[in-house]
Amino acid sequence: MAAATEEQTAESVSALSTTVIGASGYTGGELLRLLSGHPNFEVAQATSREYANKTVGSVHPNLRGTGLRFSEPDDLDSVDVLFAATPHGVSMEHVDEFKESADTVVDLSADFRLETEAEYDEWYDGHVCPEYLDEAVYALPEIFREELPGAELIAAGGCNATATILGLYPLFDAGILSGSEQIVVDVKVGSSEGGASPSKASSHVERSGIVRPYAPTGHRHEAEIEAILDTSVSFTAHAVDMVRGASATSHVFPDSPVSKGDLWKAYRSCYEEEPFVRLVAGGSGVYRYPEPKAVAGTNNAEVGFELDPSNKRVVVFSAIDNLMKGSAGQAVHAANVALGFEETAGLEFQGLHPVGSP
Amino acid sequence: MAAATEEQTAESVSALSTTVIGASGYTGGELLRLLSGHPNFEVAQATSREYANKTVGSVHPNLRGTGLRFSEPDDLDSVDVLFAATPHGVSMEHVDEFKESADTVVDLSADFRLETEAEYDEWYDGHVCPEYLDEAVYALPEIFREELPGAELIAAGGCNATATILGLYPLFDAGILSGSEQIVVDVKVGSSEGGASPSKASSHVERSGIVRPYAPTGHRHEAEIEAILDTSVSFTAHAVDMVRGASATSHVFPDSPVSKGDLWKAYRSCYEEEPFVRLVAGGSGVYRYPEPKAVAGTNNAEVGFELDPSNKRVVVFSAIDNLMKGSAGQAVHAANVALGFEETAGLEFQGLHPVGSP
Amino acid sequence: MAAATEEQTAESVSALSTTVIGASGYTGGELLRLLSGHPNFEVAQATSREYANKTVGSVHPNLRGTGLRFSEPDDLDSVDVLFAATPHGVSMEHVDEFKESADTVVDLSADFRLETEAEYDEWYDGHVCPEYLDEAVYALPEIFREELPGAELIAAGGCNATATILGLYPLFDAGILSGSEQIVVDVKVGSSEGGASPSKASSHVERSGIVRPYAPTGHRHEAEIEAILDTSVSFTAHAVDMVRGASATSHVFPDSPVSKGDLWKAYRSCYEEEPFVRLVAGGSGVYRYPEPKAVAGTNNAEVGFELDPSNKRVVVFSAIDNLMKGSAGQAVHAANVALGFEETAGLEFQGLHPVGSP
Amino acid sequence: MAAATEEQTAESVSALSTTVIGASGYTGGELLRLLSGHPNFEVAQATSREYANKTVGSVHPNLRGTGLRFSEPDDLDSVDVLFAATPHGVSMEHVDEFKESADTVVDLSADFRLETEAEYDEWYDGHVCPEYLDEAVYALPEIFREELPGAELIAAGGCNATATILGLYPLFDAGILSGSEQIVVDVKVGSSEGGASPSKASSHVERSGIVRPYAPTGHRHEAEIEAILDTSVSFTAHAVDMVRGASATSHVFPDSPVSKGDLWKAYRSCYEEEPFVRLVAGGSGVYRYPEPKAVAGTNNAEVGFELDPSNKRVVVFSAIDNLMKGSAGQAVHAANVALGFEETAGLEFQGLHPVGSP
Amino acid sequence: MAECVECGADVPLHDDLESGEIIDCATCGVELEVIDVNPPVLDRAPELEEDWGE
Amino acid sequence: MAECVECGADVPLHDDLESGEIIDCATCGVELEVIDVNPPVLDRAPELEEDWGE
Ligand SMILES: NC(=O)c1ccc[n+]([C@@H]2O[C@H](COP(=O)([O-])OP(=O)(O)OC[C@H]3O[C@@H](n4cnc5c(N)ncnc54)[C@H](OP(=O)(O)O)[C@@H]3O)[C@@H](O)[C@H]2O)c1
Ligand SMILES: NC(=O)c1ccc[n+]([C@@H]2O[C@H](COP(=O)([O-])OP(=O)(O)OC[C@H]3O[C@@H](n4cnc5c(N)ncnc54)[C@H](OP(=O)(O)O)[C@@H]3O)[C@@H](O)[C@H]2O)c1
Ligand SMILES: NC(=O)c1ccc[n+]([C@@H]2O[C@H](COP(=O)([O-])OP(=O)(O)OC[C@H]3O[C@@H](n4cnc5c(N)ncnc54)[C@H](OP(=O)(O)O)[C@@H]3O)[C@@H](O)[C@H]2O)c1
Ligand SMILES: NC(=O)c1ccc[n+]([C@@H]2O[C@H](COP(=O)([O-])OP(=O)(O)OC[C@H]3O[C@@H](n4cnc5c(N)ncnc54)[C@H](OP(=O)(O)O)[C@@H]3O)[C@@H](O)[C@H]2O)c1
Ligand SMILES: [Zn+2]
Ligand SMILES: [Zn+2]
Repeated sequence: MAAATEEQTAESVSALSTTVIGASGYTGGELLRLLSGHPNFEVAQATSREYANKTVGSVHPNLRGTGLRFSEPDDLDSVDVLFAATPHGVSMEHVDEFKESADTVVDLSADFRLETEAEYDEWYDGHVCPEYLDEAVYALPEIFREELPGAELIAAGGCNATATILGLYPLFDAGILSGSEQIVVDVKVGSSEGGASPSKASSHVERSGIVRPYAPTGHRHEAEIEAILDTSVSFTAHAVDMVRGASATSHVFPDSPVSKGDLWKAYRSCYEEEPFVRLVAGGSGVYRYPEPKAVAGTNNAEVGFELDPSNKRVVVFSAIDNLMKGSAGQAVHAANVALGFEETAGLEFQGLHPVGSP
Repeated sequence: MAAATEEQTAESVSALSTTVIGASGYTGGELLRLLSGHPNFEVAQATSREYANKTVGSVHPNLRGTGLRFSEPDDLDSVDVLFAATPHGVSMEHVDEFKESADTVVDLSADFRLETEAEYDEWYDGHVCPEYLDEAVYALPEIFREELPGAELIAAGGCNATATILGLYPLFDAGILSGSEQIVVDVKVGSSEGGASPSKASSHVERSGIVRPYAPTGHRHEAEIEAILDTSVSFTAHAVDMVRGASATSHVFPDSPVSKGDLWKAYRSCYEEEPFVRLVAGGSGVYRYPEPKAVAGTNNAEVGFELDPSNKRVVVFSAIDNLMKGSAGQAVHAANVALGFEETAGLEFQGLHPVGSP
Repeated sequence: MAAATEEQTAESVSALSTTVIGASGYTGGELLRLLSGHPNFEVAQATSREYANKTVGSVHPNLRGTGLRFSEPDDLDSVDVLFAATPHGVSMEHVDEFKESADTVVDLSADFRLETEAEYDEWYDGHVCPEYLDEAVYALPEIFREELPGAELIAAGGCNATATILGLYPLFDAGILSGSEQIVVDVKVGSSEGGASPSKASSHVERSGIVRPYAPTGHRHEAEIEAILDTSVSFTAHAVDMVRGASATSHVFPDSPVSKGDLWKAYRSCYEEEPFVRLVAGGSGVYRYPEPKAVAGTNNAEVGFELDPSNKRVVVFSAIDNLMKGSAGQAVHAANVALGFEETAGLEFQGLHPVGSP
Repeated sequence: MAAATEEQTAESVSALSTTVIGASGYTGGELLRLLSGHPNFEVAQATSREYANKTVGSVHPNLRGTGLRFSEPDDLDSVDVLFAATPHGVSMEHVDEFKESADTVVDLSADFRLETEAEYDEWYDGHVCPEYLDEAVYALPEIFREELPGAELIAAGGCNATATILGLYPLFDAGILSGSEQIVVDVKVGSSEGGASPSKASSHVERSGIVRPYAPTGHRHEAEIEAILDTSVSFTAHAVDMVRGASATSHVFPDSPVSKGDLWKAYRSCYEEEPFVRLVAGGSGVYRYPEPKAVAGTNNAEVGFELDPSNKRVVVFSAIDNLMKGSAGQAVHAANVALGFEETAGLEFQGLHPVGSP
Repeated sequence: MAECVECGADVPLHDDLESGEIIDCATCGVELEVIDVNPPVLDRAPELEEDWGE
Repeated sequence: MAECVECGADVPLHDDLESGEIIDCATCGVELEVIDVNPPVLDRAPELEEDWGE
């Protein structure tokens, strides 16, 4: 852990105070965990309507040690940074309050991910403050690192969008894809993607052991993917039996033939220096391609590929933890970049092996 | 159960004797279960080298009631029908013995699924008795029902191939696809596909909670799919956390626009009368598209589809139990057709709800 | 399947009509499955308030084939037999209607399991028709076979109680236990025990991968166990990651030393002739003691034991499928006995191997 | 994270070099993870016979970042501390080499846990260097904290023993139990307890969804429990469907009546100051008693209890991660104490929520 | 500050405590109802018995 | 130091390299066989095709 020097520096300039809105939810709980282990942040407020006044440990057993209690979301303290982890539609209703109570607002919902009101309307239900769409910066630092420093409104990406974009981006960057090709994206996701409200389909009984097409077509994350990569995609999502994890398999057909060497070059040139992207493509042993369980609990993305010589197909695999790289981790990473902290601060956990289905 | 009349008739003509080769394996165990509950068959011999002389219940706990014991495979009795459930390469070495000891041979391996020696060599390792390739009938009754009656050598299909073929076949049959289109097949499979030999990758520890690309390209079942549908496919298989089940999601792009009505017509025309195919496409509740757990333990295939208006994509879902419709059940179904029995005899189990991950 | 003769006889006397109350629930769905495959019953009505008029297949995907639709529970036809699969408290409110509409009523709830109003009040919330408590016969045929024929009100046992009683009964029957000894019962159960209503604790996210003490003390099934075995028990239940299954491990300390031979004698004398009890105690291979997954989907109970020489402890294991032997299967078995049908009619399914977590 | 000051201090006195023997195994992999994130240690050598020369990331995907490669175990460098994570029987063969190459040896196997040769012979197979049994200190700091500083041979406890001992210890410490009472311990464990060698029983297919009695009586960890608590226990272990985790439910019957207050006093007095023990007994929400998944990946133990007024039983629950508090974490914790480091150094990870089956 | 009736630990109380309010003890997690505020009196909150439906 | 034939990354080589030895590339993980030692030449190691048995 070479981080000691930065950490110490960080502590000497004293930690920034933060509020987490929606702290009783899944991504909100992850934010609490990450921020309370982060040298540059400290949690001042964690809101929940349902659990107000109860300890955060009563909802998130891993946080039992801390004395922190939930408070009502309509009673916000002044803080340095506010993270909102609420269902889409909530942040846009409250963004003015949020911005008043904090210098930097990081939103985990879809409310500020798209660039135009028209796009939002097409995929969601009508935007109440489209004037912020332009200001907001999409969080993903691998692509938007230059735009983040100083940003005051940051929109963390969607989990499936993040997985897909990280897999495909190097092919566009290297000119292997131009945007006119057929792209099929077949995604497999865990149950924590659905958030903390119970339903029949998400009960243990009905959701165990499944391979369930839950978004055969028309998944809303297509909007983000198409906006960022400037291409259309054929997107299908399946729910499978894991809790954390999103795995995107993209099948693409470049117009000109590519070699394994071309692919390695494209991916290494984008990601070799990235602290949170690991290239996994072939090799030996049990873990030869990206898998969600190899990154569970971490902010890492695994990205890899294989070449199908018979028909010029490239298959791209990418795997993330939807609650980390796919939301809370990406949000903290982006906040680190925006505020000038060490990029990996608070995000050092490397994951477990062996591990079941985290 | 309207089957009583047939059953009774069947019993009065006395059951056919059968041998199961490889009866200690997964598909072999399923054959034992199916045949011992079948009105027209009775199990005379169940072979295993490793467990010879032990009761079948010592390996398959669901068969504890029966007194049957394994015998060595090199000591075959004369029977009416022989089922071989051995790894590929074994049946072709022994097919002459098999045919000598039984009038009808049903092989569950890949040894007799392809039509030419060249195809076999391309995907496998060299064939020792290519002269039987032409004689052998591919089992899948939904497609080869006419060729099965009287067949003496039947090759049950591969599980992933079966799932894929059942999903795509109606599109070819209706002329919606011609064979020149791009077809992406993204398959998710359970651990019983790997057979009963332990390995590091298939241990509970390493295989729990996974979405693991295990055949990114070049899966051998492509050979069967391409041979039967006369098209090439871009095929990728993922291992997921279930024991039984194969689920194929096929993304296809017809040259001419199709409507939902066209699709329903194509699928109903192929499968409406099929006893083992259920069309599941939309609807309400938790189970709206095909899922392996809805067919686990049964010989049913669920087939469904969705239309992506934005880009003319049709997404086809098909789900089977790899050990049933994907091997042992298909084998018994084909034997029923070949020998003139009630098609559903021995295959009436309808599956469970609720059910976890069978 | 030697059952053909009985089946045929049965069909010639025409099947009894049945109503299932609470047919959209888990045990209700199992009743539908069992009764529709049963030669002596046919389902006339399946009630649900929430899903009235929808097909039963929209809730239970394994029953998609049948055309049956749910109806409202307040509009009951006259039938031969009524099965009630509702939460406790419902049947006692409606038992007069039930008895009016059917000659035989089989209730799966706790409403008529205990013998006295006082016992019910102690463990539940006050009984509205205690006059039926005496009339009702506890279903478990292994113990109450003699009392079932002709019974008009039958109370199927609790799942955990059934597992525990089946394990301990032979020790009492053989005089190895007298009722004054310390008995610790440590139970592990699957998620389908909780019924079909969703809750936070039973969501896939929160309930996956758990070993969760959900009834550390004071579980209501103690009442049944203590009433039937005439002993007190120290009972604790844990929720574990399976959907179907209840496994009871009973640790007992006989006053006088016992041998393995004594134990085998006790268990064989009770269960050797029982069609649904399998003794599994030691042996070889993977499955050496009772396990829920070896009986999943079946009406079988596995019962076994081990002797701890060091301290005179006998450990008794028993495993059932909570939805079968633990409720719907036991109910059908008891109805078979009560109505003079073949005991195993409709209950022939032997379970699967391999199988994941059914 | 208040640890920054210590960490910095630690780094300035330069980290101790360590060797991990058996580093390709499960506990060995955890040691590598913990030591490489530890401010006072750095990994000099990681041995494996099977994977010598390969990167540790090829076996442990979470360690892909590091460049470290396995080396042969017969070629040991001189280091400060050696951790041995090999099957029992290996360390005692090599302990002289180990002690020669390192000042402090921490062994994770059972070889040095017991105090006398006789005990070892009774439960294991004969000891080759009984002279070290007396010198070795049992690691568990909650009980042996005073004996650890300066220890040169430390024996990390067995996972099931650790869970059991942590649960029962306060009852002995407070005099609620004396050692003459009946104690039933019913343990549920995950698949990683079995180590990394594949076998039929531990395959995903056979081990999924199970509640399997794997040690009905006579489990070797009884030896440790009985030695440390000075009592005999009736111990039974079940394998359940999780990868990490050991959960011990102890049913005890104190001679004199106790109150909830007595119990809280006993447990708080032992554990209130302990950094790695959390009392969880009742409360609200989903997580009311100790559960393995609430501590998975961490060095925490959850301990709790419930009182059964009806029969004077106390039920004690304790839950740990077998690879952490049950082995590698306990080993590092003990090394921290032995060497005078911050107790929690390298062990700060608080676990995840939500989490599946880690 | 008040004492938890379940486990005896100190329970910190916030300023605008109201009678009838429910808080959970950070040590044992039990839900406590504020019976009185001046001086503060806590008691175990009546619990909704969670039934697993068997 | 040699170049991985699969991904082009640098592969550090240890001193007593022997012909026939198998090492894995730390970047792409591929198994490389030492074909020659002086100068070092690596090639993809022949792979045991892992068959999932279908
Ligand atoms: N889960 C994922 O994998 C994932 C990945 C990427 C992005 N996201 C996005 O992150 C956001 C949160 O997702 P989640 O999965 O964490 O959801 P969740 O578990 O359902 O949590 C939502 C939280 O928001 C609070 N909340 C709901 N409505 C509110 C309102 N009107 N005002 C104030 N608070 C409100 C809820 O608490 P109370 O009701 O107690 O106030 C709860 O704490 C969503 O926008 C989601 O799309 C999620
Ligand atoms: N599993 C599936 O989902 C699936 C689906 C479709 C098709 N298939 C095909 O079905 C066949 C069997 O698969 P499986 O999964 O059941 O495999 P398995 O569990 O590994 O069983 C193979 C059986 O064959 C026996 N055997 C192996 N080598 C033999 C030999 N040289 N001579 C005689 N017996 C031999 C083995 O028993 P002893 O070693 O004791 O003799 C064992 O009983 C394979 O060809 C497979 O491709 C499987
Ligand atoms: N699950 C087990 O393992 C198990 C084992 C042994 C015994 N049991 C007992 O079996 C009974 C059913 O359990 P379950 O698990 O099947 O429960 P469940 O899945 O919750 O189903 C309950 C059914 O009852 C119906 N219902 C509820 N309240 C009703 C009312 N007031 N009037 C009419 N219908 C009503 C519900 O449907 P609508 O709301 O649509 O009407 C639903 O179909 C319970 O008494 C349970 O204790 C269960
Ligand atoms: N797993 C648990 O939950 C747990 C908990 C508490 C204690 N323990 C104890 O910790 C120890 C390790 O358990 P584990 O689960 O990590 O086992 P494991 O996964 O099987 O690993 C054992 C390791 O030891 C190496 N090894 C085996 N025999 C050796 C020998 N003769 N000389 C040198 N190295 C040898 C193996 O690697 P190579 O073959 O490549 O050399 C492997 O790396 C055992 O004593 C176990 O009882 C385990
Ligand atoms: Zn308290
Ligand atoms: Zn490389």
